[in-house]
Amino acid sequence: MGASLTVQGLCICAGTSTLVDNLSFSVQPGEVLALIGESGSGKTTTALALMGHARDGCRISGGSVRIGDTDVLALDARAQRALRGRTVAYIAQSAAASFNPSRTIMDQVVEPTVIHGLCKRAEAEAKAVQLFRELALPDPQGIGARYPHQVSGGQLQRLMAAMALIGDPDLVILDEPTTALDVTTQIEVLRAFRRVVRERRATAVYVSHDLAVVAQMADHILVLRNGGMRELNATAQILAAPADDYTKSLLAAARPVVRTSAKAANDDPELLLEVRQLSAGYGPVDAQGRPAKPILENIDLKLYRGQAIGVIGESGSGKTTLARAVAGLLKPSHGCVLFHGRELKPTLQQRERDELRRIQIVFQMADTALNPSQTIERILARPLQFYKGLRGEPLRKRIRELLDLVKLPQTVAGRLPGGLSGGQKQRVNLARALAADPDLILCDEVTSALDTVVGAAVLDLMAELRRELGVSYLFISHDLHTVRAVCDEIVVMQHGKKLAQVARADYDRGPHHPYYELLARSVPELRCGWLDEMDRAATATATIATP
Amino acid sequence: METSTSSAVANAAVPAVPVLQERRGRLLPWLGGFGVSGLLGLAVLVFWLLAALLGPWLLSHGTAAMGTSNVFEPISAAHWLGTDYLGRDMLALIIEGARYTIGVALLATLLASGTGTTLALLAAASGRWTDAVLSRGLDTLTAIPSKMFALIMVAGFGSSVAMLVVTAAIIYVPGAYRMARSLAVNINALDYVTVARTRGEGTLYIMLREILPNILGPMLADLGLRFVYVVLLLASLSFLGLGIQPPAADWGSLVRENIGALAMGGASVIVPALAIASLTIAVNLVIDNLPGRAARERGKL
Amino acid sequence: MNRVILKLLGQRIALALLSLLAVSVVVFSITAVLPGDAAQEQLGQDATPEAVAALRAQMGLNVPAPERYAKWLFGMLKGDPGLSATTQMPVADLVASRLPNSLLLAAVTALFSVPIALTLGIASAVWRGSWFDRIASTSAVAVVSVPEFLVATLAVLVFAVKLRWLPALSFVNDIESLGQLLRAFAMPVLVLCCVIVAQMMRMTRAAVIDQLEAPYIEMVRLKGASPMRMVLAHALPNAVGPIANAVALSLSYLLGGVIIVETIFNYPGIAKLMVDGVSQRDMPLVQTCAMIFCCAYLILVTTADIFGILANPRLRHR
Amino acid sequence: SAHAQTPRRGGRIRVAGATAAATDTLDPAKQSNQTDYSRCNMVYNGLTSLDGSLTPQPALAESFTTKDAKTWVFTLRKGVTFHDGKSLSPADVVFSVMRHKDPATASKAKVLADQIESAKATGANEVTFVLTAPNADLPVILGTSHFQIVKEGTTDFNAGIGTGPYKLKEFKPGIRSLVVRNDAYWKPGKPYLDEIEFVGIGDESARVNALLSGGMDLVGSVNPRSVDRVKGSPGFGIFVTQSGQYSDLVMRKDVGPGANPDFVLGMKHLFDREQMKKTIALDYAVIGNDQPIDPTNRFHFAGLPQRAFDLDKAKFHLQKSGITGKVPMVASPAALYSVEMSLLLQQTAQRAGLELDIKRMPADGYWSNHWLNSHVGFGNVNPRPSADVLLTQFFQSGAAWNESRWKSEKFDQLLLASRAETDLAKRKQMYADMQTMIHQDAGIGIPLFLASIDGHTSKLKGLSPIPLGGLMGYNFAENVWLEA
Ligand SMILES: Nc1ncnc2c1ncn2[C@@H]1O[C@H](COP(=O)(O)OP(=O)(O)OP(=O)(O)O)[C@@H](O)[C@H]1O
Ligand SMILES: Nc1ncnc2c1ncn2[C@@H]1O[C@H](COP(=O)(O)OP(=O)(O)OP(=O)(O)O)[C@@H](O)[C@H]1O
Ligand SMILES: [Mg+2]
Ligand SMILES: [Mg+2]
Ligand code: NI
Repeated sequence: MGASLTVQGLCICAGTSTLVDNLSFSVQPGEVLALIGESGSGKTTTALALMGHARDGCRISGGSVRIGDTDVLALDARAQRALRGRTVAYIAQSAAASFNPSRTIMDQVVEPTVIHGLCKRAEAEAKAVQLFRELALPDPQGIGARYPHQVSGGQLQRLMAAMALIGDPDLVILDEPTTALDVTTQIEVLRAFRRVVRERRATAVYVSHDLAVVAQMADHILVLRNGGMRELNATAQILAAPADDYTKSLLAAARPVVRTSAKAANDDPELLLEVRQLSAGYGPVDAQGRPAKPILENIDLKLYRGQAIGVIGESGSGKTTLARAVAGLLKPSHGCVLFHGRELKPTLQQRERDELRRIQIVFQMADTALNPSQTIERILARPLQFYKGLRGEPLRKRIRELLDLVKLPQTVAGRLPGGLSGGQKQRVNLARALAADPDLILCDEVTSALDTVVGAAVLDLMAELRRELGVSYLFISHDLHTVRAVCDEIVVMQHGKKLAQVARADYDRGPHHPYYELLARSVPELRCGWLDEMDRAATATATIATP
Repeated sequence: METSTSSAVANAAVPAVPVLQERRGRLLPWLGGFGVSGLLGLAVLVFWLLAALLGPWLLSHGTAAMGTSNVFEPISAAHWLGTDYLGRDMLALIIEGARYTIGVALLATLLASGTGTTLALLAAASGRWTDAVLSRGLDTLTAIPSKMFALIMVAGFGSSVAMLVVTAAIIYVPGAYRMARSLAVNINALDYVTVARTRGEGTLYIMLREILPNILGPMLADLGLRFVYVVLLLASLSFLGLGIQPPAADWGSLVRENIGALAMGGASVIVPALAIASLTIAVNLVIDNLPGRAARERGKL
Repeated sequence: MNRVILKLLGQRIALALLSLLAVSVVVFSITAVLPGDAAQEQLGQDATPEAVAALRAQMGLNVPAPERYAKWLFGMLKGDPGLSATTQMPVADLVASRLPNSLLLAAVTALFSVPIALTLGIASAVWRGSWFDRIASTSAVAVVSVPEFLVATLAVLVFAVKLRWLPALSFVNDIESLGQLLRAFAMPVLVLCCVIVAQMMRMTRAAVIDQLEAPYIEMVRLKGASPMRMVLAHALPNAVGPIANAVALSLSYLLGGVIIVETIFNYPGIAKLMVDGVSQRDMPLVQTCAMIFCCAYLILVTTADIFGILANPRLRHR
Repeated sequence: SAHAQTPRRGGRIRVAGATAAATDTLDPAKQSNQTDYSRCNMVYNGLTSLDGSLTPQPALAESFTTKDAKTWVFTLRKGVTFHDGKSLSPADVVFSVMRHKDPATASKAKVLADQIESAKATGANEVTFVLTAPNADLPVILGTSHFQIVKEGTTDFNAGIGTGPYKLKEFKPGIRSLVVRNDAYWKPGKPYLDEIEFVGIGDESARVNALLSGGMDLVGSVNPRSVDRVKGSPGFGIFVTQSGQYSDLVMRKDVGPGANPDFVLGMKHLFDREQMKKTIALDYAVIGNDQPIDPTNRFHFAGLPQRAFDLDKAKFHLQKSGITGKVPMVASPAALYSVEMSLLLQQTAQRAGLELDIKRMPADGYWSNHWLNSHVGFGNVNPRPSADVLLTQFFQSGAAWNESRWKSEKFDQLLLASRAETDLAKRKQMYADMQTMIHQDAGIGIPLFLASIDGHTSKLKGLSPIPLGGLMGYNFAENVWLEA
């Protein structure tokens, strides 16, 4: 049974700056509170503080956190350890990173019971298997013996939930548990979480930047911005009648506006990129030229100047691989890529500098794509110097323009990537691609870490560039919403094959490939009760199908 | 209107991150970054550097004349640090040795780490064949005993300080290479290096601008320990007749020559040993506390 | 054993053979280039041209160098390293009388130094930035920076000459009981530990710290685990790869690099044999010793890699 | 004082020599250092042995006679047996001596053996040697280690079968040798000890520490700097042997600055011998006079005026020589104290306006690469059994080791004549003349004759110097005993 949570005047600092400022709220037992806000607003920081934990470099400087009758912040280290994993459990933002890669899943799932001496190992394992079942994990008996890299991201999220729930905690904290997942997996995980939270009647704090998801899960929503509270209210109330301006803008941006390309309507568009019968894969190549691990198979694609093509598909379907093959990072085993009607050489080394300039790629992982020891200014300056030979004042001017374009403050120029939030890093990545004045940008999940407001701004920027400069995009995403909003055509991929290609005109006209339909159905809608409807529909289909 | 809101949002998005200042070009704040132990190390290091640079000029004795005093004399007013096994003034020898120890060891260490790192970067950045050839080649070098190597250097090129530096450097290249390679290979697999590649950057740029800055921290730490080893190697090489020619001697050789005084607790063996220890500890303290290094490591988090 | 490891082993063995060949060629060329040959070195001051010529003939040095190398190589392929040029004794016998000693010393040293280094390294990683960490790190540097021969001589002066607790020399011939073994080995092991502990400790510390910064450690902490559990059960298994490599590198020093310890404690090990071989320009002996060091090095490094693979399920289950 | 006591039988000692290498040998022809000599002396005997004044005494030969110094008759001792029980026969002697002449033996004594034209068994216990030219010193030569007697036909010497005072129990080259008392030894009452363990310890301070920690009873080659420590430790003593060993400055007369006689003279005046004796050898040496016959030798010419340290003369000669610039001077740890001597020389030379550039070379390869090749450099000469051997090997015009390439016909004639001269007074005069010639003309500067220093426990008795080298001229084994 859940415990009540009361937070009063919580302040968290890092050095001289305040990350969370005087935050107060409370949650009734058995209720779910959502913490929403843009990336970097202090959601994770707050969530961690609820367990009395502050990351390296941060410090809880004031306030109190009470779980039931316990004042968490007043406890000594030992008592806090006794609390964690037992009274409060945490489901981390990235499950993949939060599992120890070298120990089996079962070891890690039952660890809270071992640490707190709750029950015998055998009992704990039985309980874990039971939880696996409840969370709809495949092979509940055997999955515990696997290692983290042997299960998918969505499964890891659920396993993490099992790990959190095994100690029967009074308070569960879920930190963006579905951002890394594609929609079809996301919906399953959401279902599992909700069922478990409801059945166990645990108190929960759900952290997210996705309003639509939150709408399905929470009883109350707390809107955070810059570490301060903007609004706290019942979910239905906030969705229907937000009081705060910021909440309003969040809601407004949550419904993507359609951004068409001016040139798409042209009668005679120039063919920019053509992918013909492309196959590619990883690993050593055998005698027939087939790689040991083939991924892409016979992909055909045409992209006209000024057009944006969306590529969607589940995780691991080969979206990134496609982009890599086009960019010349991966040598195709078969087929070819034509650019401006000329065949592109298969590898980077063989391509000319100007060809390289014209095709830019924005990587999926924003953090790893920025050199941690170069300032943002240097990162942006390099392509300008390299391709255009800019220096001095024109260079600085152009950097300022680029930062403006991606809506970043000038002050970030002097910082290292380590000092930026995930969303900011993603925009720096985009700015770097823009610096080259490319004809084509391969965008790999450029908005996935962004909240709706900033995400919308980035999408606007891309649309503007497309209109004015005729830049084309290959827009990779797992978010059908976004893709539909910005793309002229959508390519659906599964298992490395192109399943379908849908033009904008046909978005709302069916029938489509069943997989496309499934994706479309799985995107959460911004209203309460959507998930319940989906559940009901699923049960209905199941009952119909069974007899 | 829409644009201005988002810009404001973005502006405010990261108020909390401490702004990393550009180097301000002023010495004092930079020194402040060292912390107490770093400053202590820096002080010792500066002391020895000054001793090396100005010592011989300050010293009234000039070169330590032998034969004027008894051997292994204890510390006295005439000989502040006693005398060595030939009755030479230890203070003068230590100060003169500072030039060789600091100069040669530092140079050799830098050369070894520099070469090792460069080769490692080359191996990491240019891929399979270069990597395999370099790695196996340097493995082979490790299997050749250093004494043999030193002997052939003396035989082939005569003995001079330059030769000494080169020999010591070559002996320590494989170690530095191994260390740097394992780091560089990891960095090379990261996306930002790929980004540079897709931009069409050359191998040199990737080595120096993309990979190097990110392995610098661990390589500096490695350099500290390597410096210790080079100082000790000098002593054993001088025994082989390589390098620094008498009457000059580096500290390691001073310890070796005067080891006979150890039983009587003679200053002539303890002082150079202490000198080595203080120098190497100082170097390591300075490296460990380099300003910005801790911050950079946190930034990685 | 699984496929990954077998494949790695196969590759390594092939590469090792190549490396050995390369080493033997290089070592041979070096011995050939070094001024003076075995005959001259043995005669030393007594080297008159005719004496040298006679001795050369006796040592078989009048055969052209490449031919000698080929002969040695063929012998080696059949497992016979040939006769020592200077003593005309079978190299195999010379090596066999010393290699076990070297291995014993290395093993005993490893037995003490590795646990000490790992414990210190892990402890200073756990309490990183604390006084313990600083003192441990600084004294590690201090200890390595004292020349080996000074530590050894000091130890002898204190424990053998002053206190008379331990023998000044390590006579392996007289060892009959474990107690005697420990007494004889105490000082050499102490000195060698001083030399190799620091590096292992530093690398262990770095590797563990690297893991302690990983997000999964934060998760473990949030499960309520104690710092001890965090390090031992979670960080350590992931740091095994780099630690094993550091240990392997340090241990590889224990065979070829212990010349000073062997000299001061008069310990009949293989390092001294090799150095004598170099001084005497005894090609077959030097070659064979170089092969042994090279093998030991390769075995250690490969073992470290295998440890790394075993500890990493991602590699283990490929 | 040791002589006053009666030797005691029994006991075991541990002895450390100064070198240990896999090249350790038991082949008399191949002995090359202190440990080899000492080890061979434990298991082998020569026909003669050299006493404290290097006078040959009968050993395996009961007596030896000659009329013309060209034909020598040696009568062998009766009843001597080898360790394996075989008795000593003239054939063994002939084999042991003549094998040195065979190039295949690669003997270090080949040059000395080459003067023996033939050796024949001329009776049941008699061997007759015929020399190529008269040599009054043959019994001395046959008393040196290389001419020790082995069994006829021996090819593998590792068994160490000789007639010596101890039998070999274990021989591990470079590690240790173990010998036990030969109960059938021909010298009555000898040897005294039951067992000797003999090892080599290369490092001097390790050697001394091994002694002081009680691990060793006798150690060779103690550095003068350690003497005070040994003396200061109760229960230990040192044993000094002044001998003819010297390290010399070699200035080649055929090339380089040494070709100028003024340079050579100048350099000889630059030696501050007193200083060297005091700081380098810590007084464990006697001052040399640029000639190789040391005061322990009966032919030493004391009347030769001592050349003194004289800066003015040195300056005068050096200026006259016109040699300027840096003069390279090669030294090495291989030649005892040569680095230290060159350091002192460098200092005094500076005062005389000459820059000496010391090139310290590795001990490895020094003798084959630098010695005899460098224009100005150092050599080292171990004690020789006789003045004749020394002069023949190092100063005769055609000698292979004529270090300075000094050539003098008059000297060569004198040397030949002195060898055949049996009248001691006449011979002495000849040696004096030769010493004077070397002192004045040869390119050799000999500042000091060095002493060998050994350390031992006070319990070890019976040590008395034999100026062939330390450890009783390497022959301590049969002479020492342990006090109860
Ligand atoms: N260790 C740290 N030291 C200093 N500042 C930090 C540290 N960790 C995070 N921050 C800063 O604190 C702020 C809040 O971070 P937090 O992780 O709580 O954001 P979030 O709301 O969870 O964002 P996201 O949606 O991207 O996960 C950010 O501006 C971030 O840059
Ligand atoms: N370097 C590589 N070596 C081997 N296999 C790889 C490599 N990179 C990716 N893969 C595999 O190729 C497949 C396709 O990967 P890709 O990155 O293209 O997926 P994606 O569609 O971009 O997925 P996501 O939505 O998770 O980013 C996956 O099964 C992945 O495991
Ligand atoms: Mg977060
Ligand atoms: Mg992807
Ligand atoms: Ni959405």
